[in-house]
Amino acid sequence: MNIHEYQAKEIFRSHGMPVPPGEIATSPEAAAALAEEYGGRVVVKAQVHAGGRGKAGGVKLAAGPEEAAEAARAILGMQIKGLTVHKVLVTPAAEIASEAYVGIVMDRASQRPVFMVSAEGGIDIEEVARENPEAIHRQPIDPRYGLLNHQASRLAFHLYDDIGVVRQASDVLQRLWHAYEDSGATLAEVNPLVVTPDGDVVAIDAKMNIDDNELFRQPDIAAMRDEEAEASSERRAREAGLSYIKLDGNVGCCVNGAGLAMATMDLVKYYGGEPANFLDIGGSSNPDKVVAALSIIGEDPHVRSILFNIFGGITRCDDVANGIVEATDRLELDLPITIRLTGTNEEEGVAILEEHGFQAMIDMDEAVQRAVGAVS
Amino acid sequence: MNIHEYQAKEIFRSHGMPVPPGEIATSPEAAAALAEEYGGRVVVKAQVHAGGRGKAGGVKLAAGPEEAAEAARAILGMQIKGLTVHKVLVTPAAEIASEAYVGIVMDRASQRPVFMVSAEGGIDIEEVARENPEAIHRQPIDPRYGLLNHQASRLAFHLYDDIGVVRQASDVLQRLWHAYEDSGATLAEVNPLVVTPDGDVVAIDAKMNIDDNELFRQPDIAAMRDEEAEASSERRAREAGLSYIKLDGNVGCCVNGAGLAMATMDLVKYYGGEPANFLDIGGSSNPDKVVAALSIIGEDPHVRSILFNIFGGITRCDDVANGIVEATDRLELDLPITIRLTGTNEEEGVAILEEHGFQAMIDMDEAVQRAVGAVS
Amino acid sequence: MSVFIDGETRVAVQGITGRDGSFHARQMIEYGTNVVAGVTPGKGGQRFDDAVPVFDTVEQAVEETGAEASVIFVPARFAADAVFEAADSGVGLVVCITEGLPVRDMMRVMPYLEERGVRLIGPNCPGLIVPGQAKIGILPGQIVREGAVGIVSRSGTLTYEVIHQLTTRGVGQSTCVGIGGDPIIGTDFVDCLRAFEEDGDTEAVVLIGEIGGTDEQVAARWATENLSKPLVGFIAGQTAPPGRRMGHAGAIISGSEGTAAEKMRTFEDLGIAVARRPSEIGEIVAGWMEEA
Amino acid sequence: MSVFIDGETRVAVQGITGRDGSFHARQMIEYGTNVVAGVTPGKGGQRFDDAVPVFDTVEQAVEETGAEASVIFVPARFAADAVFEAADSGVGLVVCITEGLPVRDMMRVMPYLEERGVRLIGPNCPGLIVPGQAKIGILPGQIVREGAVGIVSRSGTLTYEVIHQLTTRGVGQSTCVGIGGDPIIGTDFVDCLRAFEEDGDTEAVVLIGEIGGTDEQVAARWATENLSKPLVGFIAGQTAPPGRRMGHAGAIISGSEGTAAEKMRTFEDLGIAVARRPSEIGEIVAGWMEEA
Repeated sequence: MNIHEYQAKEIFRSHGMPVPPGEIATSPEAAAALAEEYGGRVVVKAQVHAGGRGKAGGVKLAAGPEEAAEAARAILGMQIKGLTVHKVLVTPAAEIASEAYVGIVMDRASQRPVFMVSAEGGIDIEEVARENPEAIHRQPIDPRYGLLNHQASRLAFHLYDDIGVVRQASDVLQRLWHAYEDSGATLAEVNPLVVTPDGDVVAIDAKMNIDDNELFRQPDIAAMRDEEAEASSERRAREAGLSYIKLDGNVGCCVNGAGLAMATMDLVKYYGGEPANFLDIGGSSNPDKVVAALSIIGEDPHVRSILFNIFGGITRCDDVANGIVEATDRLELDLPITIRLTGTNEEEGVAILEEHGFQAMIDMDEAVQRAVGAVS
Repeated sequence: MNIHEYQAKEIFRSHGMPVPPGEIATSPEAAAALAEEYGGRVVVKAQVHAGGRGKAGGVKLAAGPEEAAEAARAILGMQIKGLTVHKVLVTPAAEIASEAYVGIVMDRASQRPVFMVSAEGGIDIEEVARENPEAIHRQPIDPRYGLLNHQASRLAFHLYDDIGVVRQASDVLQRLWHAYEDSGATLAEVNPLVVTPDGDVVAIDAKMNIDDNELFRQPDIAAMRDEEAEASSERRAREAGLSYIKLDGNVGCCVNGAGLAMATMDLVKYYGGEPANFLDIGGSSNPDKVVAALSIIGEDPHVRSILFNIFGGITRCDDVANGIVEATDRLELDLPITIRLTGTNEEEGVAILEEHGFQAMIDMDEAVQRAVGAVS
Repeated sequence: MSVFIDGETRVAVQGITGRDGSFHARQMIEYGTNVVAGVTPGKGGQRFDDAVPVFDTVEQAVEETGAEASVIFVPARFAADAVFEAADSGVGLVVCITEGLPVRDMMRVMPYLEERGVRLIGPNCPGLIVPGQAKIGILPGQIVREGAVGIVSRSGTLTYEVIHQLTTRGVGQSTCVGIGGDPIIGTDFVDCLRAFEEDGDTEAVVLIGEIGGTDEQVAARWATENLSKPLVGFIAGQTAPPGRRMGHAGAIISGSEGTAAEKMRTFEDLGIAVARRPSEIGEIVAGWMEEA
Repeated sequence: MSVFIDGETRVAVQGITGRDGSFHARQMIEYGTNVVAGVTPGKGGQRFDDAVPVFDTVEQAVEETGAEASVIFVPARFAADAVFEAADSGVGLVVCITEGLPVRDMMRVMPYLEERGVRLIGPNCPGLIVPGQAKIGILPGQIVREGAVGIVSRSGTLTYEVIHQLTTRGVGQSTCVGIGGDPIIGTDFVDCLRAFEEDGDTEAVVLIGEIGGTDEQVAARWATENLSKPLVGFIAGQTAPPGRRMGHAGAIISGSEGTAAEKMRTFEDLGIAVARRPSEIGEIVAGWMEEA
């Protein structure tokens, strides 16, 4: 789960990290009031689940309340990588002597968290990784030990020379580690970590991703989910226990199993179509899920054709067939539906569908071709 | 460091363990008042750093306030293994359906903590270990992982059959683990862990030893030290940074290094004497330490002869000689002093001593024999 | 011969009295798997379906029945502890079907298993099946057929689809292993390729990958140097957008890493066959088997 | 030959600018130890006594000077981290002189070292000395003499006493190792006996134990089966009362376990010589050396 910068900063603060003050505004007036309150220069930053905010014009420096209102006006409602900005963070502008990058990612290959720090901060770290990989120092963390003090110190010595700054930075890295670990994060980063002209270390940006599978034990973080930032169809799917991602095509896909769902999308594309979505109804044969799935797909105005691809293993084909019959009864859909159904209780499933005027297919390639062809 | 039962119970309580109420009394009246407050039967328990309290008569059941006062009167001031009881714990008597033993010890051989549980609780566990070792189930703990849930559950299944009781006991074991781990304990035990007739699991006794080396990071526990329970000479030695243990003999020993101090005591015994103490002045040559050491030994009324055994390595013999001169100047001791001094700056040390009328010896055996012979 | 298990392997089912556990325990037994014990704390002493003894702990199950492998059907929040328990009990193979395990739990589990030399398959996987002999997990027994193709896959139903394609063409399987769709898993592609290389019953191998991570590339490189048997790969998620988790926790393209295109290119660059459609896997493998 | 170190061993001193660290670094250098680096965070770039380069981290020290061993003189609360740091830096031997390390820290340190194959001597120990070649730690160089007796001991000054007894009798030492007086230590008696057994320069071995634990008994049993060289033991603390910590954190008799009498009896039962007095060690060993 993505959380916003201001939410990550709340978590950082609760772990004692040096984070400047800042509050959320949803209107230019509110932004101006915050700028007034802080005095001096402020930064107005789009809160949106997309990278590259700065380049997209989503981060603006303002000399005072008036400019802050102006900046908020420009940013609120802006689209960044397809996502609408609903909130801005208003925060005092920091004096900057140097900028560094510090981050922790869950590394799949080594199966452990890895710290990364670079004295080249404030810029796109993936670019640094590509063009100047030596500038990034990595420290794998043994999850049974956490970040050891000497490791924090070693990372800090890679960034700074002054022992006072090194000590502060080591402390920040330790706190960042605890924020990462205690939150069940898969990513936590500060870019840039700033040293002020007075020699103070401050985290002026914050980014965290949380492992979805952790949310059951992180109710405070689960409550940070920004439903406004989700497509409403994705929110409904999540609430119905479906795994759904909206795409831009016109062939709606309803599949059991994530791998088969991806392969189905790929096959739609292979046969000249464009998938409208990823949708995994999971292993359950619960007709309510089929109803929810069909209703979500049906409400996408771009969808011109709907494809079911069900491979009955644990899922029984007759159950899914009943679900489809029930769902199409309840919903009034005026779209062509192609159904591919095979595996456990295939014959019973096909019989149920045929009884209700549906034609069921056995072969995946043929079904996909027909669904693509059904787009008029 | 030893802490009392009531202190261990405070720690247990702070970790959410089910511990019955209880308060300390230092007079029969106070004990009666507590019994009045709790109502019903109470147990009056000597708080003293010695095992075998029960056998020594230090634990008494009382039907009400009057009997509680009587019990406190009998116990307060009692000597148990040479230690005077200054405090009793008054606690409501529990209804007991079954008694078990659960404990965690730091196991030197495996270099990890080991859980031990036995369904034979309420009795001397060392006796069980000797006579019926199979009745004790052991679970080594990987300190990097702590007590895993299935380990707690497995231990609980060794004690109980009822799944409700097993779940409670697993939870108690987890909390005991955290109490042990967070306190820097080397031992934590509950003997007995009781199941009441209603099926509740309750820790009606508590014992903890804390690693002395942990105390710097455990100020709350360090503050639990019962100075009243220490011999006053040992308290003074501790405050002076000396390692001192009072014994029953009459040859006072002042040695640098713990191993050499023990070997010196042994040699006193070997040559027919009885050591009055263990005393390690450490590696320092600080004359203040020598003064403190000599004063503590000198105040022991049993001491008839004082033996210095100094092997100069880091410690310089001349420094120690100066300390002895200074100490005997400051203190007026009317006891024979035998000094063995060898190693770094031996000649200078011997010269200083001889200047001040002391005779210094080189050979350890000879010095010990002379010190033993000096006991008149 | 077969990979990791065979018809003799003595299996304990953790969570045997739960909804999923009981259903799949029956399916496994019906398929011929040697299910010797079930484990549900508090139900020790009972018998599952009047036949399989149930124990309170895996340790007891191993002591009493000599179980060598365990399969886990307990809810996500208890699953990591179930793996720890299995690892402590003396079984050599743990198959964790449960999905939704926190990554943080898995990072602690993995070194624990390694220290004890215990193999984990999963989590979030369908398990494995040796056609005609045994299955541990949830792979549907009716779609497989005895034969000589080893299959290793990160997905569930997509694997069934591929097995089905092969079986329909008359091409049987030696062992099919679903290694799971999570970012941190026990047995990986390379472990399975190595096992297939050593398995006398396996003549060709199918690898079904998906977006996310670089395991497919690592496996392809390993295969180039170490696998003497023909290999075909398939990568799901060519149309997946970056940064979104496609169902499986591990199926996410991070930055430029983990795209299907990159994975397929690695296979092609190394001269390994890559199927464009699931059905093409069947075509390719059937071709090899006819030649042989 | 010698045990664990020799005159060539490149040594880094952690805490070289501290009071104890600087004093003993000078002593080591004076004795001939190859001290190549010091480490004090924040003092990187300086030179200790205008000679030894100081680094901010052990890692830098190892990279720049090729240090193979490190010796730790930092305060107790930082000492465990100093050991972790040394273990991560690539040195093969860590000697921790610091006393007062919490047992809890040591229990986490030990498996970390084991995974990396790093030898720890100590904590709370005087270190080791190879007479005429090198010393790491605080053993006084002036009392030793080159020779053929290996000494391993849990104590400090008692070891000096024994070395002195031998030297005075003209009996030199091959290597003397103080393994430390804590309940949890790295290198133990058996490790040292094994090293002495393999060391061509060692002809006889002295083991100096004390009350607490069962390491001496374990060592005696090991020696009976594996040590071909004559061994004499000495156990301090025959007059120690039970339940009291005699200075060393590890010197405590728990219940009936760890008494000097029990340890001495084990030696006797196994036919190993036990000295009653420190000076008897010298007598026994001198007797052996004359025979040889």
